[in-house]
Amino acid sequence: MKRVYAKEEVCAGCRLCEIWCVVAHSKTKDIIKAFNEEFPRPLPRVQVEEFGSFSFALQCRHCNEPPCIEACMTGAMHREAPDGPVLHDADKCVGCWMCIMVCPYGAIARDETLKKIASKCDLCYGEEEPACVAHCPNEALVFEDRGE
Amino acid sequence: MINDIYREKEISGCGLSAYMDESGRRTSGDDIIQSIALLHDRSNGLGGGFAAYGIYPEFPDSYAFHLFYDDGASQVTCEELIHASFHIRESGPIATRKAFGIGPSPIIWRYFVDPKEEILERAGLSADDFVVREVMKINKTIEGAFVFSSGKNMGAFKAVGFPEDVGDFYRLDEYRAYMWVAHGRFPTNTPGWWGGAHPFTILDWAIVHNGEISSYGINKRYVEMFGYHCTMMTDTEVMAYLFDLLLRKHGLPIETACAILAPPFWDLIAHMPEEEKNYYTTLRMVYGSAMANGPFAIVLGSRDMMVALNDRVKLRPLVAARKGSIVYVSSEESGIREICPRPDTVWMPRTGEPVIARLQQEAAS
Amino acid sequence: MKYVIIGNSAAAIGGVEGIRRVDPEGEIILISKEPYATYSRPLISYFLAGQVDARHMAYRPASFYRDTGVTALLGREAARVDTEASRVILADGEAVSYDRLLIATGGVPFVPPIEGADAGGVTTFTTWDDAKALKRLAPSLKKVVILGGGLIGVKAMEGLQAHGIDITVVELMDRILGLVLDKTASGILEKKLVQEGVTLRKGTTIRKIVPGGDGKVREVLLENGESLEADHLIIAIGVRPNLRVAADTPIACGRGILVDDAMRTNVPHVYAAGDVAEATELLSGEKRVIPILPNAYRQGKIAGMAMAGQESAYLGGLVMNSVEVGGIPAISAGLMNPPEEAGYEVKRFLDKKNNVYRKMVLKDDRLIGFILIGAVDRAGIYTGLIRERIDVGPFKRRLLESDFGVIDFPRDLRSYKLSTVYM
Amino acid sequence: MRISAKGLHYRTLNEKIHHLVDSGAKSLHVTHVNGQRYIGGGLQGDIRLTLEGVPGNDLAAFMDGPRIRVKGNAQDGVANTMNAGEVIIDGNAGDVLGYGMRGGRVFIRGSVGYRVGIHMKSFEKQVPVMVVGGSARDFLGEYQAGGIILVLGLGLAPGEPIAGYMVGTGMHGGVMYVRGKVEDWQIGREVKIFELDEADYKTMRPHLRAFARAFRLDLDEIMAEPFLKMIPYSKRPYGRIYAY
Amino acid sequence: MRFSYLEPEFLVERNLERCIRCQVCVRQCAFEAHRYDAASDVVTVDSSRCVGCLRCVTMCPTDALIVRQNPTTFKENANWTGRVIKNIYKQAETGGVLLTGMGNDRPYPIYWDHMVLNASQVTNPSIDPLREPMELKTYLGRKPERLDVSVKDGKISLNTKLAPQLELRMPVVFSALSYGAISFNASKALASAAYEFGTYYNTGEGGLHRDLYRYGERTIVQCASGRFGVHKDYLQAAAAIEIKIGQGAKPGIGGHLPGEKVSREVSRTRMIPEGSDALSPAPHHDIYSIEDLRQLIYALKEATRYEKPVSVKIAAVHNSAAIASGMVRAGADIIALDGIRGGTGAAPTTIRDNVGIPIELAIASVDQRLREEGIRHQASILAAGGFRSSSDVIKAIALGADAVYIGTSALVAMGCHLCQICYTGKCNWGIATQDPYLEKRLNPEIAKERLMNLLRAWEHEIKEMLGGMGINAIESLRGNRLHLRGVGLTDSELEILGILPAGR
Repeated sequence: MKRVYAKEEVCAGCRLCEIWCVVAHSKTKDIIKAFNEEFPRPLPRVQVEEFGSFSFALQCRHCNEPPCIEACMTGAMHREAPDGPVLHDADKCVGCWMCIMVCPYGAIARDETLKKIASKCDLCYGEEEPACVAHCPNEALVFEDRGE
Repeated sequence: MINDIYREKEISGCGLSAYMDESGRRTSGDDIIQSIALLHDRSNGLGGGFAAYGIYPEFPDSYAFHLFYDDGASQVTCEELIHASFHIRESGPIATRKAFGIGPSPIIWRYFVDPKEEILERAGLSADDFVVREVMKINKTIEGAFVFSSGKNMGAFKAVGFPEDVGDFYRLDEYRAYMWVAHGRFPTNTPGWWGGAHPFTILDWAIVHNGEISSYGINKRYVEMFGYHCTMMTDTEVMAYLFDLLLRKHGLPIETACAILAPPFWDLIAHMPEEEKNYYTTLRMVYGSAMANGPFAIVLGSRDMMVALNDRVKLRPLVAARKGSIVYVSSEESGIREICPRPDTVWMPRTGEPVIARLQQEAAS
Repeated sequence: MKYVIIGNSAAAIGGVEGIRRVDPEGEIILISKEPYATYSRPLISYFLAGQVDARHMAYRPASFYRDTGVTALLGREAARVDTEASRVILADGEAVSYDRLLIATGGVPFVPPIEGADAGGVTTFTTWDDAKALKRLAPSLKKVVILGGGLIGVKAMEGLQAHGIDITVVELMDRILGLVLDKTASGILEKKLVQEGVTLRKGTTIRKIVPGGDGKVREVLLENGESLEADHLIIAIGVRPNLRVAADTPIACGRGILVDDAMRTNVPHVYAAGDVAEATELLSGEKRVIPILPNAYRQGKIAGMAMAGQESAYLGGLVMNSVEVGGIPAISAGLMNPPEEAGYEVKRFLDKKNNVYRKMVLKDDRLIGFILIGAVDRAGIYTGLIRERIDVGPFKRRLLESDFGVIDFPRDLRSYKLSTVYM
Repeated sequence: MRISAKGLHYRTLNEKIHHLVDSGAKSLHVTHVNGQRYIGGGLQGDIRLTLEGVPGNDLAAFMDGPRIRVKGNAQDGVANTMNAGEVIIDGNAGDVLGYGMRGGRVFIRGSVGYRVGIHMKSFEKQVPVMVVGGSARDFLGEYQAGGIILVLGLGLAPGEPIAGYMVGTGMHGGVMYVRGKVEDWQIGREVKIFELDEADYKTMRPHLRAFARAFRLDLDEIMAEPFLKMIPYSKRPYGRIYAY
Repeated sequence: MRFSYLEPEFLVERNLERCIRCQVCVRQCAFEAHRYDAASDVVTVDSSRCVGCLRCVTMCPTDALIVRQNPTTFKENANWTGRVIKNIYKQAETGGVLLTGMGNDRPYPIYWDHMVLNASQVTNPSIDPLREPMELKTYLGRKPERLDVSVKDGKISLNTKLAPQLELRMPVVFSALSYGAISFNASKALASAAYEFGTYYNTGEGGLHRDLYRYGERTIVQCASGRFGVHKDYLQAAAAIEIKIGQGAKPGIGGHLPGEKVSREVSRTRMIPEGSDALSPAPHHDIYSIEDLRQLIYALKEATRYEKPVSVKIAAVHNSAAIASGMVRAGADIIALDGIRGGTGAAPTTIRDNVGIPIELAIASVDQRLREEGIRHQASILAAGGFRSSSDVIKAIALGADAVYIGTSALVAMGCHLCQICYTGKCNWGIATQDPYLEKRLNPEIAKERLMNLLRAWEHEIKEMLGGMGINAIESLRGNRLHLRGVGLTDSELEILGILPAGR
């Protein structure tokens, strides 16, 4: 399946991926409104990890055998198709953090802004290209099928 | 005439080799050709030349003029001028042979001349000064004529080609001299002019030079104040005039002349004893415009002396050696070893420290 | 191929999904004692608390059995397995034959032999029915005693707290959640519980249950001599593998049904998974029962795939738990209370003010256990380090940092992680 | 194997040497060398060359491994940008010896010319070493960025200085040891003269031992005279001349 | 630091209505001109730190930033301009040499802009390069004066063996940009673009990083005065070797890579210790004269057994023609000339702005001189120094160059914004830096594509212009000055350029 891959050697650490992720998951989808008018605003589902000069953007890897789905006690974590993205049903989630406990990438966040739920990348499900990839100025994020 | 500033200075590098037998014993040109041939790679075939001292014992007191003529017309014009000012003791073509790599040659003529006394008196000049004036006049005003040697009992031989071929062309194996100076040239510009080869000579001075004088512009303007005309736009020419000025006109000893051309740094002067300090300080103050800046190694020949000198920071190579009464200098030690495999001593002269060979008095007389 | 699955929780569902990944055609029959379509067992405390309604109890969508082509025999109990004849005998006498059998019967609550335990108002808390019953009673309850400060007890307590009931937890160990936390971690949570009005009795247990006139519990007497008034008692000491169907069969059992790394029992075509199974434990390599949901699902899936002919090795289960007490999240995994002996390296970070605590247990530069209290956000990274037995030597000084992440991995590992997909 | 260089142009001689080396020769003795340039230029491998006579300029330029013994004097540009190997010269050597030399060693029994050891540098395990038996002229160790230069002043004429002017000017790495007197005004502004400590002797000793062995000299006699050491003030001699 | 009299050079203006406080600008400015004030949740600007690189403007997702020249002016003075006054302040405050990066920015005449090209009308046909062959292939290297061909039994055989040559798909080569002055990613982009496109790049005096050896056949390695990274394998790996004598941006002076740019990788590539200054002396200390140049040329030829052309690069100066002639005679196979507008990572401003001559005049005089001396065929002319467009290139070819080196254009293609602070090592575009945090900003893949796009675009434009002149092979334009005319040039400029005024 097509996934987002990060190339840390060219990640500029600008965090535009996080910013555009927020926009993509905002109500208005307008960057200025999303940041200046929407409260609370969604959490970015991609996170730039940074240490010294190193950085890269990390989000859900949409594993083939997702530990989060295995560990999810409510069935909120799920896949709609065997090669589809790992999605999260906020309605079903009770915030038990089992997914957080097992995600080896630390790619799931606690979103407690409205209701205690997990927050993760949905590959901008339905869009041709995830917002983070589309807006990465340095092609440090690529969306491609590596046959995995 | 175009102003000089629009003319470009010729730039060249080279190899050089020379020796002098202080005893006055004369040897054929074979050795010097062999020595400069070894330094083949230091030249590029666009100029080679020699100066030889003691070669004309039959006319020891006449000025031996060597001239290039482009054509017969220039020879006629020039000879008129020579006739007007000099008694020609003898004249004729300089003997040459066909040699590898030497192209079509100009007319090469030799004259043994004495200045006419009455003209000297009218001009109020010494014979040497008069000769300098006349040589400059020919070189500057007569199209197609060029005096490339004008000393007594010595001569310069030069051409476009590698020096070993030039030596062969002029049949230098048939001359015998107590001092030989050779030069292989690596000009950076147009070939084709024989007069551009080294050595450059004026009167008895013959000079070969390796390097480029960055101070050329001011050195030239300095000697021009004393009546020299730099017609050839070469570093060598200006060096020759500087020597002529300092040694002949200003009467300075050769050591002083060398110290003017390649003076010590102020730092070194500061650590000298008081008297020396004063001497060098004064030299630099008075003769600043005569300092030759930039890389050079030169060999200066004159009737009784051979001087080799390096620039003040040793930017060009120079090696010296002595074997008995013979003093050798060359750009490379191999150039000396080629003709003197086992010298008594070999040394590398210091910056600004001249290598001087002097003809012994009895030999000179 | 005909598959039969006994059970209807995570392991059983994992089994269905495992089979279907390999074999979209074969017949699957699922037998469950409980009458409900598969529901999330851990959600019963949320149900009790009223945070989750019946509709949201579903572990899988309503169309699950239809979508996966499963014949679900709900409310029908499997009584025993006839391995000779390859069939399952139901309590109602019906026999269901199988080509492949998965036993995923889970666990049963353990009720110790306490005097008076047969009194009314003494229940356990492991099924939806338990939760439903308790939820019905809740408005009438004033004081509830919970025996056991482990995960089930704490869950029950949380469920009941929502109803404004006075709760006392009786725990034999010196701390609550003793098996999954250490003293410091438990201390943080206990302090919070006490603030919220929960009464804790530690280092003691119930000696006797005293019923009232109505035959229902009225008072419990503790070993320490104390007497606690109670109108309900929940026994939450733990669960044990439900081995009933394996009884009197050649299926080898220890504490649970012994399985290999493909979840095979010693009897051909019979598999077991989940809380009933005794499978390899990751760190020790020994067989252990680890009754937690992620293990159950994975074992079920591995079993299902193996049953359908595609074997994938089980790397071993890992003890891990995520629990939240009084709004403070806590996650732990692996060996969090190493023995005193040498060879273990323990790193701790404590921020009492903000209820943040991190503890890492290492051996030979491998992470083997951790506890996170408060800031649990990227706990899975540690779990992954344990699971994959990664040499943390090069970055172990960073383990406790609040911004520890994949970025701290050595470059090769990091690029491997970023350029490949997990499993 | 013996070959005569008499009358050979350098290109012919060097092609001959390359050819012999390519066909497996490990040791070559070249007689009648006089002025042939680039001997050993770019040569690699474990090869020994003995040269009788005066080899031409750029002896051992870009050389990477071979060992050369010169039975005679050498001219300018010896060991230019040499990477590894050894050059031992029984006589004197000319100017710009060891320019940009990065490894290997050069021993000169006699004296050397101007700008010797210029821009010598070291890199990782490569530390070039140059030992001069006699004296060195101006600009010794100019721009020196690494490596070790030793000047011993053996057999100097009375009053003959062991080193010239501007010693170590622009030096920003490595070390120079001089067995004799160098005045402050003789050295570049980037270097400073120090006394030696034990570590220095430890550094020098193996090289001096090898030098003494190469020329059959008495090591103790060499070590008996006092040395002084010159090292740069900083690795950044020109770090402060700009207006940022 | 004491109070400075220097006013900010730029003003950074932030549109607060558009600013979303995402802090991309804060993270992207290596000069810390932007700062986030968490307490009041605003991003503030310190304009005095701005160098005008426009990184923040480009990266701002809401176009909330504008960077402008500071409009504040000194009192009008034709002599004492603001630039002059500011330089004096700077020097009075530091006592240092003014440093700059990139090429000369003074308004010297650009002769390219005073030359126009010819096109066919009526008397001969122009050619449509889209449909007809249009050859730009160029070979650099020494050519013999004549060929020796013999006929035996009716079979013609060629007896002359040509000296080694460089084959260019079109006459544009990436000029010397050393790893150290530029980042590894920038080097890699140049190397891979040259490799894929079919031209060459030049290592400068930065050595050859081991990861770039695979582009060796498209690499010109430099041997400069500091001899950094020069060893047998380095020479062997390359397609050609260039002896760098001088550089247009700083004729007559050496280079100096400050220690802080000598990272571990740079150190390994240059083969010098980490963190030490890399000083390239002004001269090669084995070249003080023309015959010494010959000595080094042949030392390199000997070391590589005459398998690689040797180029010699000089800054264009007054007597370039004479020097070039000497270089050819000294054995140089390629003469690289770098004009006064040539770029650099660091040069004293006064040198950059005042030394050297424009490349147009140098090409014209060198080409003319070599022809007069009959040695033009012995070496190719590779011209450098501020080539900005395909028309500059084609005019250079018409004047007499064989090919041109592009440096600044290549950097601009990669993202350089010409803020001229390369010497600080803090290039916000990841080009002129060794800071690993900044270096990553240049994605070598993207940069390679951009470089190749530029070359493709120029290639196409050159073909169009050639076609217009009715020429279908670049060699027919090379040195063909009849296709050039001057506009607004003096008689002596026309004479030096060897072209007629437009209209004649």
